Amino acid sequence: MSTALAITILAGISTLAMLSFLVRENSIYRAFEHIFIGLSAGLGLVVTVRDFLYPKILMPMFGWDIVVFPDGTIKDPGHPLAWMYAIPLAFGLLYYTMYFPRYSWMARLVIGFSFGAGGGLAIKGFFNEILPQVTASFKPLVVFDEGTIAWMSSFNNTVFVFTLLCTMAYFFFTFRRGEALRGIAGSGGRWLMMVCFGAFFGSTVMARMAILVERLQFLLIDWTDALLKVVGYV
Amino acid sequence: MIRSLLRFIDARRLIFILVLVTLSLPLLLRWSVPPVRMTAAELLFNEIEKIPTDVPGKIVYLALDYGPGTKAESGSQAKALIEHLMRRRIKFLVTAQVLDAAPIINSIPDEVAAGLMELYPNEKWEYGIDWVNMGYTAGAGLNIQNVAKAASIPNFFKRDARGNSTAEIPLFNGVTSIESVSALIQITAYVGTLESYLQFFANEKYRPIFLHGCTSIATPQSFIYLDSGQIKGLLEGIAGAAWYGKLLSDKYPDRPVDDSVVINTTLGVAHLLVILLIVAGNFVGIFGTRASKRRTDV
Amino acid sequence: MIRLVTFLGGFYFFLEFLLPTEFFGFSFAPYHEYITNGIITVGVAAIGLGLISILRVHGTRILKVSPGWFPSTLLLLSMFAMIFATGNEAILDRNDAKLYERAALLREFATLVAKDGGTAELSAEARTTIALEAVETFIQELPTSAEPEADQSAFQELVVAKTELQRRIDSGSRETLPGVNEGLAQVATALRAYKTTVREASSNRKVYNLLYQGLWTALAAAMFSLLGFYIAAAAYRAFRVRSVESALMMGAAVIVMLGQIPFGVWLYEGLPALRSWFLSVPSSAAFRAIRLGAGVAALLMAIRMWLCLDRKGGKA
Amino acid sequence: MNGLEHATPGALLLLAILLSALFWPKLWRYHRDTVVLRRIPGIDAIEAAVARAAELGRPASFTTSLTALGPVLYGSLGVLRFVAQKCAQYRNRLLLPQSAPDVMAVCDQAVADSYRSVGRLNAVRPADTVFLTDTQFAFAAGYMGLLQRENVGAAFLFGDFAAESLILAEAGQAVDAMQVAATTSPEQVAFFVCATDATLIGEELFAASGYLGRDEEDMKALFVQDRAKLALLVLVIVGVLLETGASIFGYESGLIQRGLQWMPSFGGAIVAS
Repeated sequence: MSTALAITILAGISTLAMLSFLVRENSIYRAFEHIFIGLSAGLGLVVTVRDFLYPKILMPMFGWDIVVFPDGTIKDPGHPLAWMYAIPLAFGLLYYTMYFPRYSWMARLVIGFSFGAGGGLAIKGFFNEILPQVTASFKPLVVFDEGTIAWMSSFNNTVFVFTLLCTMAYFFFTFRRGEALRGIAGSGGRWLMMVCFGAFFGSTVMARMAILVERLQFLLIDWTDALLKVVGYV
Repeated sequence: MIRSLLRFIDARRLIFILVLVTLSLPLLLRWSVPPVRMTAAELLFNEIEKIPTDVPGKIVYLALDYGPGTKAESGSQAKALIEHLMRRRIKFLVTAQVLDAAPIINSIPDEVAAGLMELYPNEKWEYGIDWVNMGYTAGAGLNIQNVAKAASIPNFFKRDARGNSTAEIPLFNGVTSIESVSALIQITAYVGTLESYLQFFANEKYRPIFLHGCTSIATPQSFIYLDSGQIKGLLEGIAGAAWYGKLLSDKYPDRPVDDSVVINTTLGVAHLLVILLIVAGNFVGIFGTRASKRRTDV
Repeated sequence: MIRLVTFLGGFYFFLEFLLPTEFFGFSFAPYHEYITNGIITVGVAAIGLGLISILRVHGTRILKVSPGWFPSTLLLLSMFAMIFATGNEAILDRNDAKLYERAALLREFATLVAKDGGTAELSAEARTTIALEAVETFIQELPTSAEPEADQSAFQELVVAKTELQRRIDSGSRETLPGVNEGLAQVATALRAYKTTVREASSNRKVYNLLYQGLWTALAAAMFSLLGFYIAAAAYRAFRVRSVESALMMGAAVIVMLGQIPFGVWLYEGLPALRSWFLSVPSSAAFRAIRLGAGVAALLMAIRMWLCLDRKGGKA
Repeated sequence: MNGLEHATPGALLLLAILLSALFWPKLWRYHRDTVVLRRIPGIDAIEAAVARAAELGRPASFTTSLTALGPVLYGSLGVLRFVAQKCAQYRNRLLLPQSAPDVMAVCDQAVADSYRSVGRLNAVRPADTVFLTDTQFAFAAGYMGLLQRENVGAAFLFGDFAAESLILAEAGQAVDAMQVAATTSPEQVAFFVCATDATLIGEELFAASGYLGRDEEDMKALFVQDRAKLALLVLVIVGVLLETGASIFGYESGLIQRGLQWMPSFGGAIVAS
């Protein structure tokens, strides 16, 4: 049987195994679940090495990226300081001290470092991602179109801003006594949020069902065809 | 035996069975209800109709940026559009900026061509003459910018996804820079991929017309671009694809019922089922045969 | 100590953000990629932890033959199979790539010599001979016999290109270098085409495809499709009119759903437009509000992480 | 406007305002007694869930799904510590399905610390930290299986989630576990609301650990978070008013954007955002 056919058959079996969970957790599901995890773990490992560790770190570190012409003239000298990658690599290896209680404090160093880096990045992230969204919400409540008020877009902007403010107000946790207004705005915001969640749920139904339909098509048409082929084949 | 079975099929499993059945039936019976009229899709159709076929050295740049996950929605769109291009003998190159699209863009035109040649045995659609696959190219916006700025698109790509050098591909005869691209058609399930084309796929003098197909979730954002005229036509999810198929069938009556209409119907049924379930849930809730498990609390 | 290291961890990114792209002639730009890679490396170094954990949990389970030993065996087997198949593919890719790069380098060198002849140390002739010899050795290393399962015609093309190139070398001089260059180009193309067919037919590729397409992709897609069932179940359970909130949620959901299916317009033509409005105006506003709030909270959390301001949270 | 790659005076000013409450609480007239907390139902559910699991004698589970090392994870860790402490006190197991090695290390540390803090460090079971994988749906598959086989009584889902959210939540539903979810990704909240018993929306995730602790420091943290948000709210209002004015009186719009992007040139280099 051809590889393509084998793949289709196997894919169908895998699909059914996963869907069988809907009936109840069973040994077949369990088997394929573990296979799935195993494959992913293996894949992740190789991909990390193939796409990052080898080309970006090891090659420059050991100068494997230096290119020389046949007559000995150097085309690409690589980076002189690339060997310094050894430092973060060694530092990262401290993670493994967590298995030795006596030295596990070293692991805390790395973890601390990683958190620091995460924090530093996030600060930049705020200005890079959140800030544009802030400024993008500066919508004029009244929009003019050749001198006349464009009612629709004005209305939309107003609703937009109102929803935005109410929802933001909902997320105030602390307040001084007698700030009732914020409470009212808050509950309003909560209702608007619910509308938004409902709407999003509705629109997601399409995407999810589309995926299911695609799988069913595969099972009912492609896979059954493949099976018939095999039967005819044997 | 039967009683134990009934006990086994609780509300939850019953729902699963219902979903399975209600989705499988329309698929198997190829049941199709007439799709809803989609004006945005008609705009797209007319744009394709407008593209001249007699001018040599003109191609359509077809970017399919979706993975297996949205085959039902984006895939149907791609099939319909490719069929239209092939029927009108408009030469096109297909490419992708997301990796999971790589196998798809390789197979889809072949499938469509095979279907057409089955329908018209004495006509022929060939790779390299009617279409060519440039494969997946990394670098997203940056790469797109390079294509747009390249003096010659074939030279820029050098080799197609099947390893032949572009110099030997007949389709590229007379194709030079982006000015040879009459239209860009981008079908995606990923946020930001259209934006990278809108930003970068043009040079100082020329910008091809942009046509776009998106998943139903993304329609609101895409409509913004349609209103602003940045895109000249839009396929909205499966519904758009279905209406496009209808338009094709109107123009080519010998065309068999295509998947998109069936899928569209199936999805419609699925939605009705979900709505039905909501209603049923409320009945159960009110007439408390089995009161809801615990109060869901935000 | 930990405080200090943590601070250092974030310091670079903060500085990089703080300083403009160019600050009195100094700029991070050339180093940025390297430093970022370095910091990523620290995290990547932990990759073994996952492997160790897996081997520990499942290894012991297998050795002790305790319940679930069989799935665990499958897990380890499939993991190693995937590592082997994918790794092997990667290595083969690398080796092929090396050949192509070699050809490209030779071409570049040929053009170089043809253009500006000799250097301080070497005369034009010497360099020419070096170039030609290099090409010669390159030809020697090319496959001499076709792999049985590969595409024979592709191999024939390669042979043709090879002999042509050989001819050009034999009558090679600095003037004919461009011709040699051209020949190299043809060889490279033919080589790539041939190699592709070899790889396609290789048993390793077959195994890889089985694992990757037959199992991995299919399993992922199947899991994804479970959502179709679950979303229905969730709808049945959750959208019960208990309060204004759940009523609003349900109403919005139903309108949007009706707005995106053919049957919807039978009830009311305006539904699609209404759906689009719901999604683009109130929804996006509320989403943005949530994002903004979370963003600010994250910013503060980031600062506290970076400066170790609190005893709680993830103090390492 | 595009994001800012590098700081501008305007951006720094904004940063200073947002952080002012953190470094000079007095500036915002902070005083512990004046702070009243709004009730967040989800918070109370956390403790209830742990207790329920203990009563039923079924293990609890805490997952951050695919959340990477960063503020969101940091925020969730506070809750993880609380849950771990309670589990230690109730002598109950706590399962930690993990997706990323470095995150796993962090969570292990956190759990170990909290067990130590109640003097039961020896009760930590390394085997309960289950490393699955960082692939979205493979992780989901593993999680489903784990919850079923261990018959989990309480499940906590904290962090960033994507499409897998509903799968994880339904896995809990299937074993009738009491679930508390918290996510900063609004797209997923809807599904958690539908499938879990309590959902913390957006920044409530960051506030959660504060609510659980309720000591001086927590109060301050919450206060700071709120004041920063208040500043942002005001900024939005001002921005909207300016734009409205611009469209009515026709002066040029986008003043704030330009203010934020304005950059003096250092060493002759003009810097655009």
